[in-house]
Amino acid sequence: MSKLTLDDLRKLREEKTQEFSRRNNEQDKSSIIIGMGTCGIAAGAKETLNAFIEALDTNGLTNVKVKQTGCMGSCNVEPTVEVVIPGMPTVVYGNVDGTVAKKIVLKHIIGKELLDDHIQDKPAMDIIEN
Amino acid sequence: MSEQINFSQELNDYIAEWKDKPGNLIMILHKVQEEFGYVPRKAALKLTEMIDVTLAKIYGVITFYHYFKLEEPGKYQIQVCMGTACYLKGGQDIIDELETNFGIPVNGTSEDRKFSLEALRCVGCCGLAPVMIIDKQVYGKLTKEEIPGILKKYQ
Amino acid sequence: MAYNTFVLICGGTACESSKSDEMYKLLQKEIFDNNLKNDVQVVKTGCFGFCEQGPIIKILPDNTFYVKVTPDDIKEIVQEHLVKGRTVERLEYKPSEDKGRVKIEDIEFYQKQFRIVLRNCGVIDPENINEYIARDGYLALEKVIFQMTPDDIINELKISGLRGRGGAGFPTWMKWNLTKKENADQKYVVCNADEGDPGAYMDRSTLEGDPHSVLEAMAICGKAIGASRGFIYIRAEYPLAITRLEIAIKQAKELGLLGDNILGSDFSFDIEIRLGAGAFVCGEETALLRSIEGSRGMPTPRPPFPSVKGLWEKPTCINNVETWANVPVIINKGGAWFSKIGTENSKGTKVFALTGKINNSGLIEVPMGTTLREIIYDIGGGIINNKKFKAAQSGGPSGGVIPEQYLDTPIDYNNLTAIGSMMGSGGLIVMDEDDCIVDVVKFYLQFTVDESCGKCAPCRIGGKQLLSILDDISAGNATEQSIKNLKAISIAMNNASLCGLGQTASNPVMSTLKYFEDEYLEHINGKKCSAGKCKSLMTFTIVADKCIGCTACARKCPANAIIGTVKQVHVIDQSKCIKCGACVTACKFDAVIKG
Amino acid sequence: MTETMIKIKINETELEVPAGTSILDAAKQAGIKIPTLCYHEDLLPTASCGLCIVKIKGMNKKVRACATAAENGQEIITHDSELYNIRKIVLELILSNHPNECLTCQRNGNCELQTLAKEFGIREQVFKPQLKPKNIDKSTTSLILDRQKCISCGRCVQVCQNVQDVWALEFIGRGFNTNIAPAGDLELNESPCVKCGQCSAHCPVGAIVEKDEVDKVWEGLNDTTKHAVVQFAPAVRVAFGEGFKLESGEIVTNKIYSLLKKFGFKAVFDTNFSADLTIMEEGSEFVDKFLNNPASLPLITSCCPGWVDYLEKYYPCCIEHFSTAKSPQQMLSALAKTYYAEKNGIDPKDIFMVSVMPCTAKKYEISRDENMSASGIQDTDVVITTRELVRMTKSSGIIFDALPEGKADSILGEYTGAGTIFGVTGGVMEAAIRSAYYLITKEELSDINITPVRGLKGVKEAEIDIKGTKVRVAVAHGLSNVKKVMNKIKEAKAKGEETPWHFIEVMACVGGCVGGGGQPYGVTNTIRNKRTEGIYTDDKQSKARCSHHNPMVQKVYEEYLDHPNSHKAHDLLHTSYTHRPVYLK
Repeated sequence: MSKLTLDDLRKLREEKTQEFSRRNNEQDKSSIIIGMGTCGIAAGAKETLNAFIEALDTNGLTNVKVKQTGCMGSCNVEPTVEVVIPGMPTVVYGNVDGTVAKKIVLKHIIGKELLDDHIQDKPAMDIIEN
Repeated sequence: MSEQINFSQELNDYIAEWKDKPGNLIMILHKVQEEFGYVPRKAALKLTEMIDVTLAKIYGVITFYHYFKLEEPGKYQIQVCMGTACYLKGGQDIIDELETNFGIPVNGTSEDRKFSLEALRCVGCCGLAPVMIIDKQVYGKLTKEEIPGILKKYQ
Repeated sequence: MAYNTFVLICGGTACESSKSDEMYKLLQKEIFDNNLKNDVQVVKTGCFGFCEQGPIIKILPDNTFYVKVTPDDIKEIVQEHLVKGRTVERLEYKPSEDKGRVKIEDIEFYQKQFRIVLRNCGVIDPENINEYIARDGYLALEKVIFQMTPDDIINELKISGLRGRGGAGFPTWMKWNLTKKENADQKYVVCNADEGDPGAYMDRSTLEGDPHSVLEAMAICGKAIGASRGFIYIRAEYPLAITRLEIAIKQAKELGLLGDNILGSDFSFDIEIRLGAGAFVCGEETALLRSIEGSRGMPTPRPPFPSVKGLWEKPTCINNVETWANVPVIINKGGAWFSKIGTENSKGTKVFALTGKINNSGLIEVPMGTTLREIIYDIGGGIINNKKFKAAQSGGPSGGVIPEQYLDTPIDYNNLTAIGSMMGSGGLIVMDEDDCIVDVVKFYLQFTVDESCGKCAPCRIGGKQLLSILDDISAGNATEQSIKNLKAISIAMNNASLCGLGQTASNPVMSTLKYFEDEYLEHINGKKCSAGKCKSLMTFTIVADKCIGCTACARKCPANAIIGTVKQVHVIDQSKCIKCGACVTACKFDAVIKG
Repeated sequence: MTETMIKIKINETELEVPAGTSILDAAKQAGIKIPTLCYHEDLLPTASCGLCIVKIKGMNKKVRACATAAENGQEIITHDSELYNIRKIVLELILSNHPNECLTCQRNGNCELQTLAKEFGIREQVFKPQLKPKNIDKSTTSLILDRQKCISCGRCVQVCQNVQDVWALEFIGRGFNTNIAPAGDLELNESPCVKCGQCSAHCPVGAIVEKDEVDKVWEGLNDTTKHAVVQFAPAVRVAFGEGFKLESGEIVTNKIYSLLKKFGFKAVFDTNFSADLTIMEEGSEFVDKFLNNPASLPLITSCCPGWVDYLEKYYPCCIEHFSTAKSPQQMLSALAKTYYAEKNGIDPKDIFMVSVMPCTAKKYEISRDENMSASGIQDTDVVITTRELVRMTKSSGIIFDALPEGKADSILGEYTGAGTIFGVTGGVMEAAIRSAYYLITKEELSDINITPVRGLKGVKEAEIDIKGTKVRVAVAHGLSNVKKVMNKIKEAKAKGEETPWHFIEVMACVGGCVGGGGQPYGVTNTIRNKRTEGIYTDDKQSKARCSHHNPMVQKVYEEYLDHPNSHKAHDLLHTSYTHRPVYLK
């Protein structure tokens, strides 16, 4: 990649901000965001990630993106996973192991039904966005 | 100082890259330990020539920082977190169990050289306290009753 | 089948005890009765944390938040909200009578967590610089390079009131300004990422979740003080954070956001990573600098301060991760905006690692001035198993305990210091009635003794002596003179130790003696440990009435200390007992008592 | 350069000091002593003991007086009841970490910790003893390292690393278990240690001391089958008096002669004699090279055993430049067991040769290789340091002040001013120039005071004009300074260039032997200067001031050695060197 000038950076930011905001509009992007901090990984987030990818593959869900992010703060229920699916509320699930991951794919993504036992909600509102 | 110790190409390259940077010693020792699992005396002696530093300084540094080891560790390295959360939730019991019932001394190695045991400051998984790590695999919310089963996996 | 409405009801411990389970069943029944079972799903969630207002029901996607719901309200919620689509206004959360109902985003609880430092953690992909850029990343750097003078930058920080988040809370702008004022051919910017307090991991999470915020802030500092090189000193025990930082530095360099002539300007700034190697004392800034220089991390006297003579004797500005992470936001939103958050003397937010005997252990970010009660009970969900709160330890091994009477003190630098603790880096460990104060203090002293560099006599020997006296107390071998000695040594260490580690090592002792002297005296005079943690002070006895002579305890005893034959009452030989407690677990008749 | 002066107030006394003065020094100027255990004038402040804390008005934290520069307008409190209490507790803590072995400790009576405990009136052990395990290193012939007694002040480490650049000692380990030790659990004799003993001279307590061999001396004196002979070095005569409350630099040569006689030595010789002899040998060696083989220059002096050890370990490439002349101590012992023995019909085996040296490395020199046994048996039997001789005197019942002025025994007791200045840095060079000038030109130097090579500057250079020929010389003392000179030689050699100097004098210890590792405690530059002054006074007062004017040296050549660098002189007075590994393991 070449070095940015000020204008390049501004253009890039605009472009990426739009891309990013679409994530929150829940319209066309379905995604699974996995907390991959040390605690998440320690609690098995890598297996969770693999389980998601496998389950999405098995069910032919090609439009759901799997992403990683840092620690979401709810360390006592790691691994934590945020599931963004159009038409469904965005929720954070806790204690998501491989089995739960499969269940999320089947129930939440395909069945459009929340999973009782693992909802953590979003821990906090983000002041920066307001 | 009979025969010299061999460094891998990667390590030699790394040392060459860092040779003239001030404050390189700790970074280079990390790399040496990454290669050997500890810092062998012969490696330290070799470094004295490669980066023009005294052996006394190298040992002063190695023995100051608990991350560096002078002895070859066991085949599997067990780390038990002794951060406050883990301590409050029974980290010491885990260590006691490993020491008394499995003969793995803290900061030492079992007689069969299979396991080394270290108490760590804080692994940063306080939500999973108490935590034990064997070769990067984390066992959280551990009870001492689970230990025999876990160690069996490494036999 | 697809639901279109979701009713979330809190299943946390506190709400559960307020009949949320009963309400969950009622909700299902009502929904079934109203033929809504195909449209509405009822979900029992983890704790919302907002227990003060519980039980809570949240309805999605409408985002309606009902508080203090009782079983009697369920019918109305289903009828009004779910059937007719009208919110039940009387149940909506109102912060105060005159303000009326508020939107969910404005609910106080969510404002209790207030994310500046952790703004991107859990939101962006830390390994992708574009996501950081999408969230106003490097906007502040752009601003300082093209629109601000060094004085403007420092002034903005001054207005913000930001203080160092690493421990003592030194005003950040002053640190920058002192370094800026020095004349030197080379200056350095250093990030202290040697987070080492046991039970604290704020910085690790920040670096793992949002590494660019630190890089950007360091570059901003470089511009402000006239430095072109930065170092991040990070614990080798944080491999993931190191990897993420390496990726972030590489990506920023590729885009020219670090390196020579950033964004085509004449400002150049580069960052290198240096690894720690397991020495807590290297969190102390002079020791940290010696460690970057490749030496034993032994502190040196201050003055001269690093701002005058730091890394390789050059003026150096050091801040910790959390402090850095605040900087881009302050530049973007202005110091004035930042200074509105927090208290008179402590602005902004503080990230805490909330651990110990707490239901929702985790990482939280709250505005300065939040009370401990809010943190523990509202956000943390209270004490595990509803045990009684005993104390919270803040500031790690350099801090002190906060007893129950100060639960409502707004947490800020000055208040914590006033009650004998300190902000420290943000470890907040909750202790309950089962924790023994002497035992906990011993834990901290063991830590400081292990981590003392050994250079200065007050810390090296004083710490060892404190620990030995505490050992005596927990073994029942102490006298009231021991308390006098604890105090005398603490004063000497506090005044005569060379660095922060030694100067504060006795804080846990001093603060617990202040609030829990009775507990010490109980150990010393009563030879008793009520919490049952100090083994030497415990005795195990078998209650004759309850013992049926099953021999289970005798068979389990590893020391052969239990005498008795089948169907005879058993007795424990106290001289042989090693106080392991195996007999208590073995006895099915509660005949063995510990006391 | 004019010094900026600043105004400060210490305990209500106003004073002016140069900017940059530490609070400790400023207080001293105000007549106030702030206690400290780790600070030493020779070294950078380590700020480890914590005793010198003081208060500065307007500052929250107390600062260390040793490491903090006073600033203009400061109001400083050095003593009040709070500071007294804190210092006392810190002292009690240090005592709890130090064995209660004062009565059997070599430093009993001159231990800095003991003195402070006495001054603070500490009457009981308040805190439980917290001792490190006993761990004594007796591996070298010179020094004993008792780690349990170490208070971790760091003086020895600093002197070993920064002043001497030897790096035998380092802080090993961390926290309470920090030890002073060579790298990797080695003992001192397996380490780079050159036995210079500066660690022992700087240690405030009894953690590093010279190996005490006074008993061995008494044993030899009591052995009726032995003929006990003694010599003492130039630097001893200007420092020995300090053990008896005399001023540093006071010359007590004649009293030492009679003291040693009283002990029962059959012959009392003076190392100054063999210093003159050394000049004849080394000077001739230089003149020969200078005139006949200038390419083999520079010539480097070799009378300092710490330096010899250092060179063999670190500069094997320069062995060829090293003078083969032995040190004066070894020359005299070799002659005592050959020339003196033959002349008096004594079997060399029956001679018990003792030397009194300002140096701990001399204890090592006597058995370093077979060349030290030129007489067929070990030439020097026992070396004791100045400090040991002080103790020996005190235990003998002899009142030093009351001793009469004595005389050394002929022939090996006569010396010139050139011999005596061997005790200071630059002295060997000056003595050599005085004679080399004569040896080259057969004329006497008009002014024999070669002042450019005198003084405490780390590296001194001079150009001596010998009838139109320039001789470039360098003098270095303190091994870290020596290193600078040696590296230049090494560099020039590697490039095949001419080395910057023809003749180089090296002394391992700062100030030369007057500042030796075996000299009385408490050395500072002030004391080094006083002792040095004593040495030059002795030089000035001497009848003859050039080695080639020493009639007894000439006599020995006539009677026994033939001429300088003769075959016999080579057998007895010269040695060889070999490359030694820095670490034995």
